[in-house]
Amino acid sequence: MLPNKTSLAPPGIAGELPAQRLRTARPSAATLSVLAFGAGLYLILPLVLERHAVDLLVFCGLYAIAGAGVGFLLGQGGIVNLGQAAFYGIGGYASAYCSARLNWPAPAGIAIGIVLSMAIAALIGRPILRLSGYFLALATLALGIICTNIYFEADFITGGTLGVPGVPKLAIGGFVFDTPERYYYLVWPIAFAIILAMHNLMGSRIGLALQAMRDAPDAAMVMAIDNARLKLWIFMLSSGLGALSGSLFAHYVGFVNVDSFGVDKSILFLLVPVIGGASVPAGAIIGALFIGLVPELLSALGDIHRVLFGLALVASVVFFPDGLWGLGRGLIELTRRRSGAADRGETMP
Amino acid sequence: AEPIRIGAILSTTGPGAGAGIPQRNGLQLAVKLVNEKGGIDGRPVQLVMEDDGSSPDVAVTKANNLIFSQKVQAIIGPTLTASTLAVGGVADPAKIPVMAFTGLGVPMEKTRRCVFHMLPSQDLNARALLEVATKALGAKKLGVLHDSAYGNIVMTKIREVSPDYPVEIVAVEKWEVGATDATTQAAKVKAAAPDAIAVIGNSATPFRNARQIRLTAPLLSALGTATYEYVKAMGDAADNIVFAEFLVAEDPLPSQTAFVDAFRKEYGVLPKTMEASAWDAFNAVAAGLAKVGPEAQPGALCEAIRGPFDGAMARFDFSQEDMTGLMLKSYVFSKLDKGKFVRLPFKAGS
Amino acid sequence: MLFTQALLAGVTNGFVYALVGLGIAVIFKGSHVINAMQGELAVVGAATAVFAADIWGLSLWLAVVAGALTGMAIAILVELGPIRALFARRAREESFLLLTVGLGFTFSAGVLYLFGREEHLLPPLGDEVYEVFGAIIREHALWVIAISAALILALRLFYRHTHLGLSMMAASIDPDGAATTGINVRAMRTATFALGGLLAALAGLLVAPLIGVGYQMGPLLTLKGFAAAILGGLSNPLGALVGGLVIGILEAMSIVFVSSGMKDAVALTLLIVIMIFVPDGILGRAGRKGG
Amino acid sequence: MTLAPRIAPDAPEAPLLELKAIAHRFGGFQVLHDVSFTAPPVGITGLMGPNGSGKTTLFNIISGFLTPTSGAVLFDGRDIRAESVRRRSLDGLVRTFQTPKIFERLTVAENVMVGAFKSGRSGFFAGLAGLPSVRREMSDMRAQAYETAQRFDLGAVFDRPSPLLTAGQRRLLELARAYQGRPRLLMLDEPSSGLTTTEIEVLIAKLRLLADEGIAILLVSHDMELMGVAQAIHVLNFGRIIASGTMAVVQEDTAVREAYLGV
Amino acid sequence: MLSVKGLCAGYGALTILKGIDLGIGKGEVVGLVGANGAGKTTLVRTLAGLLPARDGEIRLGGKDITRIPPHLRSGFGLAVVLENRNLFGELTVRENLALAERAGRGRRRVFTLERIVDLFPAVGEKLYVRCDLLSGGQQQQVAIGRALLLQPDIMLMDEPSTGLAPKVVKDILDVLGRLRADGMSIILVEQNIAIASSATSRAYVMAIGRVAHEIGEGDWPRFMADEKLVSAYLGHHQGAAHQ
Ligand SMILES: Nc1ncnc2c1ncn2[C@@H]1O[C@H](COP(=O)(O)OP(=O)(O)OP(=O)(O)O)[C@@H](O)[C@H]1O
Ligand SMILES: Nc1ncnc2c1ncn2[C@@H]1O[C@H](COP(=O)(O)OP(=O)(O)OP(=O)(O)O)[C@@H](O)[C@H]1O
Ligand SMILES: [Mg+2]
Ligand SMILES: [Mg+2]
Repeated sequence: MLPNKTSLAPPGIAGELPAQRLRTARPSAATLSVLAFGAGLYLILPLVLERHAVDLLVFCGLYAIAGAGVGFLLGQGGIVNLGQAAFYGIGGYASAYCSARLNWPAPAGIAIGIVLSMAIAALIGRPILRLSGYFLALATLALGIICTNIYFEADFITGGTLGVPGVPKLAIGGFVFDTPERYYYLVWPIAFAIILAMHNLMGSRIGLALQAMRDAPDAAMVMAIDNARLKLWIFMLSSGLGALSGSLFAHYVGFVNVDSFGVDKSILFLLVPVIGGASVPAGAIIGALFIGLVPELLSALGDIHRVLFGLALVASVVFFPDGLWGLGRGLIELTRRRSGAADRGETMP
Repeated sequence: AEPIRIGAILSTTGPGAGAGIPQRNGLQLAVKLVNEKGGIDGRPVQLVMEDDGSSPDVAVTKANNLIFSQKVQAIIGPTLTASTLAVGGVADPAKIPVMAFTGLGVPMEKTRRCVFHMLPSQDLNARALLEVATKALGAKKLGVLHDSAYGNIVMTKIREVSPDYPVEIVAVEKWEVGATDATTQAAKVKAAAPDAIAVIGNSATPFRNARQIRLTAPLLSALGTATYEYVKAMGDAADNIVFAEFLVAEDPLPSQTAFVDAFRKEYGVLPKTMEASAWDAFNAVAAGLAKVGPEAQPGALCEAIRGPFDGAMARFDFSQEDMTGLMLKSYVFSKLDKGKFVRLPFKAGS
Repeated sequence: MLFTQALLAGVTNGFVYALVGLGIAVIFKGSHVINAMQGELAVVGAATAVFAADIWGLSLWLAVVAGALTGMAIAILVELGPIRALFARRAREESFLLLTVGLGFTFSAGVLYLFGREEHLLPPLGDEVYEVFGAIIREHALWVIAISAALILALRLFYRHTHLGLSMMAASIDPDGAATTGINVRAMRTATFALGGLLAALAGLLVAPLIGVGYQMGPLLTLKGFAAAILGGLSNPLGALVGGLVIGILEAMSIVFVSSGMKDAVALTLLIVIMIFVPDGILGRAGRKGG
Repeated sequence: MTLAPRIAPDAPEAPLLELKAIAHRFGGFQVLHDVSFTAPPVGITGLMGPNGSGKTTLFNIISGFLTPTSGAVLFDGRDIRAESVRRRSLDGLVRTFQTPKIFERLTVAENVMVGAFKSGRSGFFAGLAGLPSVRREMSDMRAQAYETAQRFDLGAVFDRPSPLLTAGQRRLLELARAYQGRPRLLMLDEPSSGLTTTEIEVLIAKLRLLADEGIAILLVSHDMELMGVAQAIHVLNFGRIIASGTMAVVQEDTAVREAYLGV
Repeated sequence: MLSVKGLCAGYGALTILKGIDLGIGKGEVVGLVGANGAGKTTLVRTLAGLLPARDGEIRLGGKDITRIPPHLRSGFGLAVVLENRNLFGELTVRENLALAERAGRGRRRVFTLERIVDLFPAVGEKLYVRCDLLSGGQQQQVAIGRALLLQPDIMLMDEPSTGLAPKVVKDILDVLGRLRADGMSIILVEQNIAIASSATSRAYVMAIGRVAHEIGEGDWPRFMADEKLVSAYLGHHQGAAHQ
């Protein structure tokens, strides 16, 4: 008998399970205090900032919502989506049309936009999600351009180049979200809730399946994971978020036209998670802040600001490999190591 | 004294920059001259310049900044139609005058009493083109090549008003903004054998393409492409194009010479319509401010602007329904000859 | 006449897309990086040539050489700097994408800042205009077609039949395997970017007489080139040509047979349909399925 | 052994897997010609043959990655040719790969948990909502995964990122993950490559144990010692079965000796 | 031929090799055995230059190559067959081999394409096939052929028998025997001690990043007979010992 045979212990009498290290593991005290600080900061920001700054933050929130969808596709599904602006547009036009032309209450327009987007995503996703890698990226890009084209042409709904003016402010139960401050308190909680939901999903059986599918699709299939359906689901999720963001945009700005839904917006929505770090849903928040604020800060420097923005993008990718989120996590890790906090139960020596 | 703050939202980058940059030049010159003369009411003018990158949502953000953070008295711009609609939504309720470089003429502008237009409505632009096509060129069959933005709006109006003219629209083709080639569209228009072709949009490409496939019918164009830059980019295709515009600096109208001279002195080149309209926009605001004073109640400045104004580009009447008061007879028509604009004797609206 | 004219326009545009796509394919082949700044490099190349001629007064040929070398030099610098840093760190695909998108922004803004916002035309290689079945084609378009075809053929031979070409491919397919087979992986990647940058600049120089290049044109060229390269199978120069032609001709035909307003919608819908039927690209080849 | 076999190995049974005249062609290259054999619902069936003889191709056909040019694959008496890889997996057909396909961004624990994906219940929306039931399910899955990991000697590296595993551990991980998928027929493509002689002995013991649990195994290997666990062995050469029988029988077969063993 | 002194290497914060000393003479075939995770592959990669040496020295034919980049090491007569084969999947078998043949050009020509095809008939059949379409064993043969075409003086082979049919393994062992007679040195990483013992005259046994035991000339039978020793060095739980 070989000595190792002892390791063939029958199930049931195995050694003790190591401490939980799931993605949904309870946050540590340090994380909690950071969160509490962040929440406080979030709440008081509009009180100390100028209206213009709050306005920018509202846009950041909108980018975070649409970008989170793209980020989830990228980070969890390995799908590069270059067509998010199409769904952003569907949301925007649905809200604009329903509330400005038909005078329906805002939630109706928002719901129609989301449902329509997800339906279209389901329909189109079936064939195109069979593609992979850059082929899929090209298909989404094409989808985005096709939709822009349609927005130009379907001017009986979209108003074509002129767009749809006079989209009423969002009102819920008599409360009108008519200032940047009020909108700020509406948009960001939505963004946070979405990030939280994504985080939850990642910690579930479906989340594991997504990662598996991305890393080794063949092996995932052997484990009875339905790759096609998973991809479709997250594509629909992402599209729905694009539409939600577009609807909120329409009600905020009060005006929509094709210029807001072009390929450049799709690229922006892709940059949001990539800059922030696509492996974690919360990366979209950081990316959105970067995309929304940095150009504005740089524009004070005059004509050179676009060059600088490009360089800022380059610097962020060269110096912060996992996105800005990775930078933050690195810093936290560093302080933790310094303070000699207990290790996280990782078996890495 | 404390400066008076005037905001500007111009598209100095992106597809609208072809108009936005000349506007910036005209505007800066006007501000400079006013300040040299001691400002308004003894107070200097400070221009807060913003670029909307040709995007309406950015324009709204910038408008919010100008109105609520920078506390400007008026906004010059935006450059683009969609941005005007968007910015109007913020500025009009705040009763801050907006001097937009677009003409809308849509009925809803009636409700916006503070959004003024420095350029003619598209309805007027459409008529000006049809006038020159039918009366000066004698065209019976008109072809149109237009872009998907500005050109699209003008085209809608051409369709509406063309029954008033003895002309048949035989072909309408579109190119998308930023396209690198419109040869096939031009070929399709050529196949319809029009007597004249209106090319409407902000790009030199279709002009070149039309000439490259030997489209020999006269080409007409609107304000957007009547600049030296576009003409240069058209290359050797640029001759014999007829423009409906407002200023031919080589041969200005008497009311325009002062501006043309000042501009040439400052920049060493000749101005076109966009420069003139920005100059006028600022001067109209300055005139209003001189009337009511910089500390007036919100809305007073709008009231003060709302009246006739004799500009370098043309004579405006901001009290008109379309908030601009430009007329067909305000147009000046020009023709390109070896890269130079030559004013045509033709007058529209007579 | 109309059909022929549209076909000629489609083919000419197809070659323009193919030229940009060619560089994208070459860089992908030699580094597995999708170069989202290819269009901007083309613009930089052309703009440099225009300015070398206009402002520094170089003769046209010298200006063209300067433009080509600038494109190449920038690509080399990009490889030696950030790309190398990302490779050293084994960065993810999306990092490279972000990097090249960011560099694209930078170059386009740089061209705007340094050279202004005008569109620049270069003189054509020939001024003749030819008539083919009632349709017209410019001599320069024929030159573009001939030169691109020659380039593609040359690249094909280069990759399949020269040691350097094989080594460049090998270095990107398996860096460890290449290093142990005596191939200098980093040098090969630098060479790849040099070649890609040179092709980009050539594309810019060749199309500048046809379409006039301006600072804002990069993304559009990149998108069309990207589409051409992917449709053709991504790392195949001949594929980029086929892809470019398919797109150019689809566009032209949608204008003729549907409407110019729906051009993109029609052409790109067909593009998606084609991809669904050939999911690895028109000239792409699939690897082994399963185990 | 600690576990009694669920089914007596000598009970006469309809075959679990039956291949009928499978032929396959890649372009102009005929890999398989008329391959037929069966695997019983209990016990270990071996498949061996020279490199390139078509073993992995056959695995791909059985597991659903390839559709044979002709012939039928019967599982449990049912023709499964039209079924997806996933459907076959749900029916209990689970395989490993010749080059281990590990989920590189997951830890060992998570890799093993993915194996049990099919027995999970929670769906997409429950996941988004982060319901307590989802958390419970995950910790149950983790506990089960730990038991399995220990069985396959991966307990000590349970929470390691999988890219840090050595070649041998990757094999074991793939095996553990497949086991977690509750296979009825477990198809192993060269599970022993990368393992030391000692480890192979352990692997042999493990396979026996699995077989005793009632899992049918279809085994491909070039290791004669490992192959010894198979009750019946089929030898492929150039896409044809050239010999079948017990290890002793095929080892003495002249065709096999010449084509495969080289003695 | 090759001598290694105090070699240390690792990944990131992890040090795997903790001072390796070994030496191989000309025409020697030396085994390298050890349990999973002992660090054999890490050693091979460090010797090949794919992983930087953090400390210590590698001398080849008297020259210090510790800091020579990997692609130049073939010029010093070193060839490697890596654990994952590392073929150029999208290239044909012929192209894979041609690249190596070219790299080996400056050296004394022992192997030709014809000879490789002779050694591995399967390779000959598939010369114009893309490598990623080959079966696992066929790929392994191409990898060995590719290394041989570098015309090395010393070969590092990381588990070359993986996935190969017994007949092919025998053929390879035969070849190795002949190569050794030609004066080539070989380091053979091999998990299967039956193969290791028949192919090599002596061996190093690695454990936890060190050379833990040496099997001297003629010591193989004694080592294999000692079950305790075998299971101690080649048994299971070694992988976890790095913690
Ligand atoms: N997709 C494919 N296209 C073309 N030929 C293929 C393809 N897949 C496999 N082959 C060929 O089919 C033959 C059988 O391959 P297979 O992988 O089934 O062999 P195997 O018996 O598993 O060999 P090994 O023991 O070496 O793993 C090989 O010659 C291989 O080159
Ligand atoms: N890229 C890597 N990053 C971090 N650690 C690694 C990496 N690769 C290997 N290791 C660790 O280094 C140690 C030695 O691994 P190595 O691959 O050298 O072992 P080996 O002896 O070749 O094992 P096997 O027989 O399984 O091939 C292991 O503990 C492994 O976890
Ligand atoms: Mg196989
Ligand atoms: Mg190893």
